[in-house]
Amino acid sequence: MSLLEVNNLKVNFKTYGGTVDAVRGVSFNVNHGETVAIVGESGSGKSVTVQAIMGLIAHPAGNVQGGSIRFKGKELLKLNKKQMREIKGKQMSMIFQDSMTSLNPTMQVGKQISEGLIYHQNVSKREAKVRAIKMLKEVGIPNADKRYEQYPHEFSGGMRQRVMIAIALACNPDLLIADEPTTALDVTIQAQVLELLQDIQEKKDTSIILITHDLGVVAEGADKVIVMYGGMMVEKCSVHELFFNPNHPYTWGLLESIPNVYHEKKERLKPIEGSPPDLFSPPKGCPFAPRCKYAMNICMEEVPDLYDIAEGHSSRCFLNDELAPKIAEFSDAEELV
Amino acid sequence: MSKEARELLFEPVKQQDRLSEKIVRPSLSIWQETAINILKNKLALLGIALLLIITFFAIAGPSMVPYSASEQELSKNNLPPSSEHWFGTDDLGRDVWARTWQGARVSLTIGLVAALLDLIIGVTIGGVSGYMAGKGKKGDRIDNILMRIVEVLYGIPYLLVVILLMVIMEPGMLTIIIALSATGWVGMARIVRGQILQLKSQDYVLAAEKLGTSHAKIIRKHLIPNTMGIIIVNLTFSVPSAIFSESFLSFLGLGVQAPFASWGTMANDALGVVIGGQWWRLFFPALMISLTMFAFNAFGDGLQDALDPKVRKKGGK
Amino acid sequence: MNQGIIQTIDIKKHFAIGRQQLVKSVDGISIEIYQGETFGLVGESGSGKSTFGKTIVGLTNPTEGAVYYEGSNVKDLSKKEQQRVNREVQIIFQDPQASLNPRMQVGDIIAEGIDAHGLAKGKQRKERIYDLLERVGMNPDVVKRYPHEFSGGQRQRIGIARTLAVKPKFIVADEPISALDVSIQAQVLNLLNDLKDSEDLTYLFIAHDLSMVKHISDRIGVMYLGSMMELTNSQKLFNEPKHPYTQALLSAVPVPDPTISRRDRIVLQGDPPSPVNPPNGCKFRTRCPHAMEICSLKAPEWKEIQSDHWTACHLYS
Amino acid sequence: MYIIRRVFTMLLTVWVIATLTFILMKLIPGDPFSTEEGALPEEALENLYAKYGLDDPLPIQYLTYMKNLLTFDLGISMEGSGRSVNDIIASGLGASATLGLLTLLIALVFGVTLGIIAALYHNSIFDYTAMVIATVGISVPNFILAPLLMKFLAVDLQVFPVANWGTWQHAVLPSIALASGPLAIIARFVRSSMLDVINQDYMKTADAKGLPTYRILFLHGIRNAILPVVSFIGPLFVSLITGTLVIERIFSVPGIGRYFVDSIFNRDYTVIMGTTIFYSVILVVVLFLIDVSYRFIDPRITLTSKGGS
Amino acid sequence: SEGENKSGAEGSVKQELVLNAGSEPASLDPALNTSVTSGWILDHMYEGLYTRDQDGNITLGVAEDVEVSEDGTVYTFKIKEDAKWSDGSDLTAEDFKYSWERVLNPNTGARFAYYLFVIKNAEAYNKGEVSVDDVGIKVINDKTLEVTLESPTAFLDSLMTIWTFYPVKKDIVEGNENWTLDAKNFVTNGAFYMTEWEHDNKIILSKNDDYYSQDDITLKQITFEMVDDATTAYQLYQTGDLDFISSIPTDQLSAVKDSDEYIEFPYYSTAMFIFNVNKEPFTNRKVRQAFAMAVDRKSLVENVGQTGETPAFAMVPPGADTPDGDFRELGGDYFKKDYDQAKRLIEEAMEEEGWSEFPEVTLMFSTSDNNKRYAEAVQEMLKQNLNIDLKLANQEWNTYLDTLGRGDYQMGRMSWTGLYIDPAVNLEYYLGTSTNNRTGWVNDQYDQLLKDAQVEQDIMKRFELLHEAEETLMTDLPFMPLYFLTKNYLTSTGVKNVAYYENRSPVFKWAKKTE
Ligand SMILES: Nc1ncnc2c1ncn2[C@@H]1O[C@H](COP(=O)(O)OP(=O)(O)OP(=O)(O)O)[C@@H](O)[C@H]1O
Ligand SMILES: Nc1ncnc2c1ncn2[C@@H]1O[C@H](COP(=O)(O)OP(=O)(O)OP(=O)(O)O)[C@@H](O)[C@H]1O
Ligand SMILES: [Mg+2]
Ligand SMILES: [Mg+2]
Repeated sequence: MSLLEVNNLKVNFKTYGGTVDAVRGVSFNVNHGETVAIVGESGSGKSVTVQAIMGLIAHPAGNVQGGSIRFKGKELLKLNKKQMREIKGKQMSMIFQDSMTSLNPTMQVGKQISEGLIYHQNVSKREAKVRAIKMLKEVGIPNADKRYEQYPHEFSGGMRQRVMIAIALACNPDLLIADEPTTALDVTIQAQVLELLQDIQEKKDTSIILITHDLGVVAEGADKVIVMYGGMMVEKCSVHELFFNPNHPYTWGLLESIPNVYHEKKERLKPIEGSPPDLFSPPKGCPFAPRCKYAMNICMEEVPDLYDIAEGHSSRCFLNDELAPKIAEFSDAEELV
Repeated sequence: MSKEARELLFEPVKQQDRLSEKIVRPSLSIWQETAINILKNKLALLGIALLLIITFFAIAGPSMVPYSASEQELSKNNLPPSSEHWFGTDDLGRDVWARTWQGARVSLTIGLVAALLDLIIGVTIGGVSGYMAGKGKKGDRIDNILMRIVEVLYGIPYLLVVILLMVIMEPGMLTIIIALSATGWVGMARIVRGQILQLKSQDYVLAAEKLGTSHAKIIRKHLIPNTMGIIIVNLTFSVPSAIFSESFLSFLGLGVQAPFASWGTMANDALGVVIGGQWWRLFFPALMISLTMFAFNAFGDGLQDALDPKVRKKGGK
Repeated sequence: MNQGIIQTIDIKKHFAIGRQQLVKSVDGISIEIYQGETFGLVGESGSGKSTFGKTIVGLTNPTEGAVYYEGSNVKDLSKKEQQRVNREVQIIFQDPQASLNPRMQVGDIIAEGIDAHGLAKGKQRKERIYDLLERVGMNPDVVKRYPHEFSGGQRQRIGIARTLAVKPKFIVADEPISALDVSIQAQVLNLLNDLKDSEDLTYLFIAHDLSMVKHISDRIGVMYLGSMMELTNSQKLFNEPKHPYTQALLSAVPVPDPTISRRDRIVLQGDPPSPVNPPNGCKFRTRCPHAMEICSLKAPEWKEIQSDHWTACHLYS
Repeated sequence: MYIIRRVFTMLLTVWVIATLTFILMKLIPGDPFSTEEGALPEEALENLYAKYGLDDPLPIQYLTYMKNLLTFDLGISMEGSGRSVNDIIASGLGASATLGLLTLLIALVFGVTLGIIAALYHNSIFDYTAMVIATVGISVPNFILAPLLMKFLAVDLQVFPVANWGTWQHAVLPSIALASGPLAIIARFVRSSMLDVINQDYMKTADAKGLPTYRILFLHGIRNAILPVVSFIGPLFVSLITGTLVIERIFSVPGIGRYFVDSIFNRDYTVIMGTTIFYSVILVVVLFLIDVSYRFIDPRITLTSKGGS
Repeated sequence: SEGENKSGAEGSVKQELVLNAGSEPASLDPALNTSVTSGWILDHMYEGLYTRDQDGNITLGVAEDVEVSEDGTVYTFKIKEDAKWSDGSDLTAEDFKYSWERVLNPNTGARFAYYLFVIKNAEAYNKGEVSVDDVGIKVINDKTLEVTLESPTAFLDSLMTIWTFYPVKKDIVEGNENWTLDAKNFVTNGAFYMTEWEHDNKIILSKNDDYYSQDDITLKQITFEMVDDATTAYQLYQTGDLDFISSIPTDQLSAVKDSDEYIEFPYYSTAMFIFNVNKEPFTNRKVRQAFAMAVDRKSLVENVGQTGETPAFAMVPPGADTPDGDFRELGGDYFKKDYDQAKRLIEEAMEEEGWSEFPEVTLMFSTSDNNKRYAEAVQEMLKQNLNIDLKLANQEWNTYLDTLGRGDYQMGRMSWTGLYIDPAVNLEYYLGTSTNNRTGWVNDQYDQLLKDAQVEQDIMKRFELLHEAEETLMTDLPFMPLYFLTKNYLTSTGVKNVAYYENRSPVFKWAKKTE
């Protein structure tokens, strides 16, 4: 049994402007000790997906419309607040994307770490403080005793992000959801943090869901990858497949956008043309179709199903249909090296 | 579906069909949007409707009965509500209905004027003070001076000011307004200042400063709008408190003189009957004050939601 | 490259925390940024990059040291001149969400600088807004929408448009792309590059993603614990990094290729020291694989070891 | 250094208030010796003026007063009782302050709770109920509420004593009557700013830690939403602990509230000055503390340019 | 006497009463006090040479006997042998001399010193013109006091019941400048002495066992609460926390009027509107008369006042006894309600003065709910009966007095209570030299009549002069009387033997509780 099984998750938000279908059917599972990366367009529903798993979708505006989320066999969507509290923070914790606003500006940073410990692990205040300071040190924050007492606005962007990580790691969760945990970190600290995550993963068999834009991080740390676009999961595969056998045109676009440190030439970057879909009135067909170089008539009309490409690799693209014209395979992969 | 048709579906699309990106939301100015959002907010509508009804009666109410607000019939005093006197009569045999609606004119005017004063003087002083605090020596000084003025106004016994006004001015609406404007706004000023102190470290304020936006404009465009919720809440309080201040001032001789009534003076006059049987003399003016307050509150809440683009998007049902 | 548009002389910025303790966020940086270049700034998180950037644009006053703009000390300029400098030296904030007033419409946000400096009015103003939006690749229809209705990348572009509106000459871009997905990162970088050419801009570009920094920068500076460690053109920095910290930094760059994971990284030993009491001598010595005796005795000199290649390390003295 | 400067400005403020009050007080007509029983003959008045030093020219009176003030001598009431102002304040402050603090406590505890509930269940029946309670609390002023409470709870149900002072039961009704308004205002303020706070990301973070709702609201929410309440509470606190005329009168509480008003009606100059100075000293100190507390509540707030670096 | 033969049941009743003094007494120094409520407490603590018995008749108090000289200017008082202070010491003539001279001493600043001006050289001493030795108060021996008056004073007995004539003990007064601030400093010579004073809260008096007629005193203790608010006091009365209240909320009156706890008692006081005879339109006497006639006083007291006031058509209230009967009854009404006549008078006046339009009139009153109600009612009456639009304006008391004093008014409300009962007290209000006369009306004939009355030794003649004076006043009408006041009280059914007076609060000296 997987630690986490997400099936056909749908989330929408009711607003004056209409209903936003932020997540439109996402399914994946996370095994023990496994790292699943989620990549994709900004606004594609990555954060909403993981927030739904944590039970953080704000009612009544936000609604988990359907699907199921099973954690250790328990259906999370059916749990009440109190049962959910037993899981949140303790067995499952989350590093939030925006460390700037996700820390309480009026609470000492250290307290924000230790409060979860006090609540979940029943440790004394003093003990919690000791452990919180240790956590701060582990994520590479110097002078941790002093920093414990400081407020978020006195921290640099990267330090705040590390505080978020410390909060999430404090209670040794079974599942760690990391929503862009290293965007504000320099590479050495990023490496340190990623190593820390891996250490914990190895020691405690922790599973990780890792949302990131940095394909380098994906390449180094993830086992499986989910690619999202317009609220949908467009591709799901192993890391190796992502880089060597990407199937979805959006994934191609992503990979093409990356500049390479080891390239001498200063060419123009190649972003994907056009802009992401308006989620108030999402396109009828494939969400990526309007920007897709290979779009076909059907792409504008119907949402493609997931096509199985290989073992553990599926893709939501009509190009895989037998009727579709054959496109020259995405060929830049080697170029990356 | 035929095979051909199906194959056709798999033809690549032409370029021009593709750029489907368009903005579906109509473009509205802030005010249009606010107005629409208020109209979408049931609570705000309720507030507006109530205010309209009260205003309507304030205008037409007194003439709906054959008695004037000042006409006495001493032998018919303290009568309970009946088909003859809808709201009963008071201790001098005057028709409470007529007096209630005639009093509405005074009280509503005073309430609105007070709210306006609060908004204009209080918000400005509070805004400037809060924003300038910490802006160098000069800024500190401005904040310091303004806040000391506020303190002085708090500190000087209001009654002395009122008595002085009584000596130098004719009683009447204008005098009341002057008396209210002397100190009515200080609470607002302090609250706004507190909010602005908290807000001004936001990045968007820094950004505006960097772009060279003037202090006044930063206060007006960035800080005040973002503290509007609290300002609105505070404004809704200034209405009833002004209504009662008016009755206090009138009692002292500053305000509208008898036989003209206001809700405040009616409530005041009827205080003694709270425990007596003549509930109607207190009940109706108090009810009107409560309804007005409720209307302002409801409208205020709606306005607060309507002014906040985020809440607006999240939207109440 | 022509003359330096910005020059910093021994800039220091210390924050007081608690009683008598100082965080030496920036601890003596002297660099020159040339007209028309993109100066990349990388370094350990918390090493003072943002603080340095804010000091250059005048959002915070340096504790010590001076900033020269186009050859003259900004402090010594006349009020009017300072205003001009203030306009010409701009910053793009790290967090676009926080730097856009949630209650203002995009059009007004962009026009903020235009209005502040009276650069255009009426129809002209409108045209300028449209023009700016187009220039950052956005649909002019969005002027009436609110910041939270946009994706991160779009918000960042709104921020850029707002900055461009005042016709700056020098822009500090503080991690402008770190929150964006790669595709949008690419869009923004392209945009910045295009603008640099069309508007004759100079950038100080702060980022962590070395591949992006390398892509956009002409020269790159590396910071560690409030001090500059190495500075040279981007090719050289990546090809022959001199300072041990730079070497460690480069070795840690993750590569988007699963087959070459776990390369030989230079893993830095020990904990990062605190800017409250940084190590004496060379600040990096506590974690430096090549640390020597002298490193703890004497702070290495900041000097040009090759033409256009500066570093502060005893290995090269 | 900052503290010294602040203390100096505080003293200055009190001095300005005292001086302006002195001027105003002398500007208004009347003197302390007119009685309801009829006008006094000239001679009698002259004797009284001499006794209380009112025959000196105004500047001299002012200087004498200020000089005495330096020795904390607030003078003697001119009503004829011979009570010193210090004594009047000292003997009434206990009751007034007790009542004031109790009131504040009630207003804060219930106001904040009500506000949080309203915000938490925004636009639901709870929100509306809280709004109605707040509306009533504000539009029914305490001078109407007080007799009602007295009638129902004291006379009819005999749960609490009608009036007077002594036991804790005596304090219940007056503090409820006094608290209703502030309670309502606090509730509305908390609701309004809490609505903002609840939508903030850090509330989600707290939720994600699996903390119970009350902890999230009270530990994370309140501190970020309390600022307007704190701003509001300063002057309220001062006016509460220095006594409130109406409620003290209605419930016959032996506080100092009435002296603030009666002294003016009676032209009891020394008591006017004394109560005003007493009030303003507390005022400036409390407002200063409120200013200081801003920083503790929200560490991002800088009040002076000296604050940051 | 009755007090001694208590039955068993009566004995078990605690002889303690709780009364309401309204507010903290401004001063309980008899020399300084000016307020009636403080005077009420003082009445229970002190006793003068004259006092009143249970029925309100003036009798000798601590004086046993008084001899009046032939010319009526020298009074020799013999003080009761057993008159003592509450500390057991003897009450002596010296005590009175000391107390009265203290009142007159300019440094004391006694506001009511002028009540003592009937004593020879008292006024001069108070003005600092002569020395204290010239004042006509002489100690003959320990228990004999000789008082020389300026001129014969027929109402001296009545006058001397005022608290200003109460004795205070020298060593106490001299011993502590602030002796009136603390209960334990009070040494009194009346039926009670003070045992506790919680400022702004309550005063407790206990029976004085050294009082010369202590056998007549049943009560052990009287507590004066200080409940300011009439409604609250009423509620406290309802719950039994107060045994007696003297101010019943108007709106409660109808509810209690029929109960046997309710007592209405005339009060020696006149409520009136005074006219400024120097300001149009009241420069014309006909206007003043017309105004007086156009008000329906009966309707006013029945519907507005509701407390049993009597309509007033003259200045002197009922209650002043003369050998022929009540002064008021003898004098009768000087005018009556007559709307037609009033209208006619106005027309005539307008013609005489050449007004094409009746001048605007503002009625001023000092701030109070009751004053406002009356003013509003009169406003409406004048509107209906004379078609005159009266404007109303009120001012806070001190400002009001100032405004009136400056003559900056047309018509104002005043009331006047005689501190002792004598028609002269009321009529002197309108003396040309009176500081209270703010009407600007000066009539030499009137002044002369009153002057004559003051020195007139023949009581009958004196009252004649006073009647004549009142007639003069009422012909000119510089004011219009409204009503004579009435006090109403609620006294617990169990409380007996309360003495109700016409110009003072009831005295509970002889009261006892039976249930
Ligand atoms: N509370 C909400 N109300 C309305 N719409 C929402 C809400 N939260 C998220 N959305 C919308 O849902 C969509 C998905 O958002 P989400 O935060 O999951 O994106 P993301 O993939 O995490 O993007 P990024 O990489 O920029 O973080 C967005 O279009 C967003 O506007
Ligand atoms: N307002 C402040 N008060 C106290 N310390 C501060 C303040 N602002 C910044 N600092 C401290 O200054 C140091 C440098 O911060 P800065 O934000 O410049 O780092 P940075 O290089 O931008 O890091 P990052 O890459 O993580 O954003 C940090 O140690 C930080 O804690
Ligand atoms: Mg996200
Ligand atoms: Mg930074």
